[in-house]
Amino acid sequence: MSLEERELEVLIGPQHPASGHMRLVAKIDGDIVVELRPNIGYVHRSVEKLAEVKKYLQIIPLVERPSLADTTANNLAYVMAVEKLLGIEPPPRAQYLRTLLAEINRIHSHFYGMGIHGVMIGSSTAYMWCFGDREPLIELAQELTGARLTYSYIVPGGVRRDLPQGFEDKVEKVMRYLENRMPDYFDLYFNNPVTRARLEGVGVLTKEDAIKLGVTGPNLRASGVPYDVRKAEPYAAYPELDFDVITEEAGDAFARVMVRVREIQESIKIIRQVLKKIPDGPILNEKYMKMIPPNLRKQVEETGHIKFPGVFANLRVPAGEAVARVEGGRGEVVFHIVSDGKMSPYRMRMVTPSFRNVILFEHLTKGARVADIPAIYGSLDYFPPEADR
Amino acid sequence: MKFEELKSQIEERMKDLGAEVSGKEPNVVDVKVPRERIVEAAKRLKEMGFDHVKAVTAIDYPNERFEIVYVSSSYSNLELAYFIVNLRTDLPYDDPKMPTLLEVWPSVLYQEHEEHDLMGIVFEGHPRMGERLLLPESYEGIPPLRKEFKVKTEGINA
Amino acid sequence: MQDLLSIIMEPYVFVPLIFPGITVAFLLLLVIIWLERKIAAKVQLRYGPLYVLKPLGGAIQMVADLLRYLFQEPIIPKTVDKLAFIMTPALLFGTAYLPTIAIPVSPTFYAFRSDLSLLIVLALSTLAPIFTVVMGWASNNKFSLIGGIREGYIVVSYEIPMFLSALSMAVLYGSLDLVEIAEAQKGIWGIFLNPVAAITMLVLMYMSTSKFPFEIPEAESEIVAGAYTEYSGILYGLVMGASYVKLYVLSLVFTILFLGGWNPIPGFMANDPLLPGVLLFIKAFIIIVIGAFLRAVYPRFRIDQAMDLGWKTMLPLSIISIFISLVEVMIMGGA
Amino acid sequence: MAVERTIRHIKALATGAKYMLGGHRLTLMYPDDIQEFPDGYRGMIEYDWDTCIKCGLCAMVCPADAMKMYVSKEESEEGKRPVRRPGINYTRCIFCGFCVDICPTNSLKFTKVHDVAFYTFEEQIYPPERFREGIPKPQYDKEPRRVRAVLDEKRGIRYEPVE
Repeated sequence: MSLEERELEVLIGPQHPASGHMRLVAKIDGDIVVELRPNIGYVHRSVEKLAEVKKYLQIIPLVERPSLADTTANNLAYVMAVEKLLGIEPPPRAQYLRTLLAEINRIHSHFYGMGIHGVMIGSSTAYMWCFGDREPLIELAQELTGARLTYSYIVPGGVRRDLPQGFEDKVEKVMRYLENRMPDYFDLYFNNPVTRARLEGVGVLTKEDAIKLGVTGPNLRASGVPYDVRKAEPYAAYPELDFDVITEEAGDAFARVMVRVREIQESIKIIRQVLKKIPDGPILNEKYMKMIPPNLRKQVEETGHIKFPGVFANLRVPAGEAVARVEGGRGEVVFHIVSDGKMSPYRMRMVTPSFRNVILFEHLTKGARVADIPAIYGSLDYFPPEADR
Repeated sequence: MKFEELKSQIEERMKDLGAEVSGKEPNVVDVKVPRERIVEAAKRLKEMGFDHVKAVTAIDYPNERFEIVYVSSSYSNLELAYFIVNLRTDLPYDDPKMPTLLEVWPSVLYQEHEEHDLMGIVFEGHPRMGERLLLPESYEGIPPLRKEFKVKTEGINA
Repeated sequence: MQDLLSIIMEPYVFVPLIFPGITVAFLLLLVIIWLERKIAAKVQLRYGPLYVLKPLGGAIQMVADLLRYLFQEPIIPKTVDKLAFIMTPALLFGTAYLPTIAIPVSPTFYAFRSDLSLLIVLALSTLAPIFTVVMGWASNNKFSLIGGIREGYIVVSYEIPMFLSALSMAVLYGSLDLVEIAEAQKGIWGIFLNPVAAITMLVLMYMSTSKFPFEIPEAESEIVAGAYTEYSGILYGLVMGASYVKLYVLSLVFTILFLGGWNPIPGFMANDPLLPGVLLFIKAFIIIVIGAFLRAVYPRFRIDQAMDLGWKTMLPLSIISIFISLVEVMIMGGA
Repeated sequence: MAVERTIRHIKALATGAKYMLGGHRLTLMYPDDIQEFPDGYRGMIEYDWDTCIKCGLCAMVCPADAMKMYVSKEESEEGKRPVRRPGINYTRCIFCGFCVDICPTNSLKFTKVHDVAFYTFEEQIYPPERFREGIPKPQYDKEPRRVRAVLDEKRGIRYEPVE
């Protein structure tokens, strides 16, 4: 054995309690990270290739699968791209319902991210609380859509279900519950001096770097860039709703968490507005509504559950190109679809927020301590399957 | 800013690069340049405020060409953030090489790497050419996103 | 039978074997891990272990776990240093438990009495971390190595202030004999005379036993399980138990130094070891439960922050506590 | 700063203690309690043999190739074009419910059962003849209590027994 000094290469993952489905190759010098390279692709399922052999409607569940905690964003962005190609607009009520589900999903996606972050810095309580309080929201979404996470709720031209009876009351109860719980979250976790010590000043991303690296979502806004697709290119019912874009200036791990917390509060505000303003009317575009056989149309009106017109099985989309973007819980989801007029897209490009944020692993961990790796990882709300697609 | 205004601004700036500028209402501008000029075109777009790339899409037209699309937009200028500029270029099918835009837009690091990995496009000057990103290290054969790579489907009958 | 009982009741057998020795330590281990999980579960809005003996809330969950550890195959990787790898868990557990022999149970019931029993306990309790470091080295695994090194760093940052704050009580009472120290607290407990020393010692105790927020050498999300990464089966059971046993020993010391030991006891009971022993145990148990509760409140510190706390906050505080003791001794006219 | 930190430490500990002593629990006591799902839950699928018009839309729309058109042995006559009816493969089904929503005669219906647990791989494939017999009833050692999730302002979520 020699006594030469050298860097230690640590392979964190893919079998590691906090690596997720990826490997972080870290070169460390003592306790300092010299270089860290994320090695992704362990859960690559080639959504883009599969989309070329699946029909347009069949792609909806496919694009949801990669990001399980944030399915609505992918669902909505994909359907918006298809709608742009089809040249149809959903009716106003469907727009509001899309917004409602998107915001419910945003809250529980943020809880998911915060919970994972909590356990990464050692607070099992933050993890359990976040995952526990995510449950009422999932229960709401389940009542609206019929599934816990993979909603497949948004279809070209509208949504699949109308509001169930008494849904407004239930939503209001959950919103009040979350508001009541927030102070305890602050006392026990966010304002806990140990949490502060672990997160403040860790993994600082400057505004210039955030813009340069093209990161997205809360990670971008925590560095002081007020970019939010909901404001930049308003979609669904957002143009008619009043809400703020949450930003923080510090750009560190704590600022990223705080953006999520404040966005939850903002989402509560949006959900209340949606339920107050939601207009009456159909939930599927008239063009498709007319294609439903008359006896079923009556049933749709009675039950509020859409029956698909037969054309949905082999939906043909006019040739052309469309780019759609949506602000999901983790950030901006971009779909770029090239259609050649057939039943499947000619090329579908799906860019998820995690894939755009993966660059931050290299950038933020340089010079950090070994113990900061999970603290930074968690603060990015990074989800490996979403990045791999 | 109006759509037409932006389009004519881009046309103005890109004139000497031989760019074809077209657009789709209400907010998408397409700029097509030859591959030798793409770095210059990207630089000019960046000067205008299009500071990041949202997606790099490579489209395969078998035995004809590859089309690369850089979907860019702005973070620093919120007025421009509404617009999307697609910077496009064609590559010959048998020589899918182009200079990397990493110098102009560092945000394409992983996006270009992925298109290299899955579509077999070579981005000259990109530091990770030849490395795998999503595919296993040992993968050999046709890049899976190319049309030659066939995915079997089952049909509806059992 | 009678003879056997009387032999067992002899202090020099009873103390190491029954209380505070191995039997109670072992039972405590089973209870405290269960309780720790229950407390954390309650704070976290769930139930915790429940299905092993459901009427008692899963109270014998740890027996089931112990059986699992016993019958699980201890895997010894090819690349490890075999002798060191196999021996360290036993040595670690043994050294963690060793200091109990010097801890008195009542004014008259102890294995042996020494004027230096406080020093003996403290000195013996320092031995254990060495084996953690050895484990980190013997496992031949990068995460284990980092864990071992972390343990080494942590040790140097808690030992000195912890000893100083313990010794400040010796200064206050003018003795290094645990019996005398406890007896001196018939009136006011040490914690009221020198709260600074008490807080310092309490925090550093949790630090030395890797309780949250100082669970740094085995931080799961960072280095898997630190020095224990490669251990499995009963070997892992031993290393996991060791830190609880160490906490138990230090809690007994803390009780004797600051919480009046077996005081207050009625005079006529003073010679019977039963009540003093129970009192001592209950107080120590509360200290352990607080340590278990911290897990539900805190995330973990980074190593540099914990060392910062040890050197920059706790060391000055422990020196201050010695001064407090000195001042009080001067005011009260010396012991 | 130090004072503020101390206050925050105390607040954190007090909040922890508050939940340790009081506080609610969010656990669903599975498998002693089993949750009844709300109406419209997308569970396993029921098939109505008589109303089915064998149009094949369900198989066409299925995103996971779970729903397929099987040759119906009892109806197909030799020499003629075989009659095909839908069957489902639960190893693949992702419970999106597209087949139910597209069925023009309401021959496919949702049930609230979601227990896709089988002993063998083959058992999970439901050709039309088996498909019509309905879904298997989940079996329990001890009949579990049926509970329903009730959203609550104070406790978030409560599980109340249903009769």
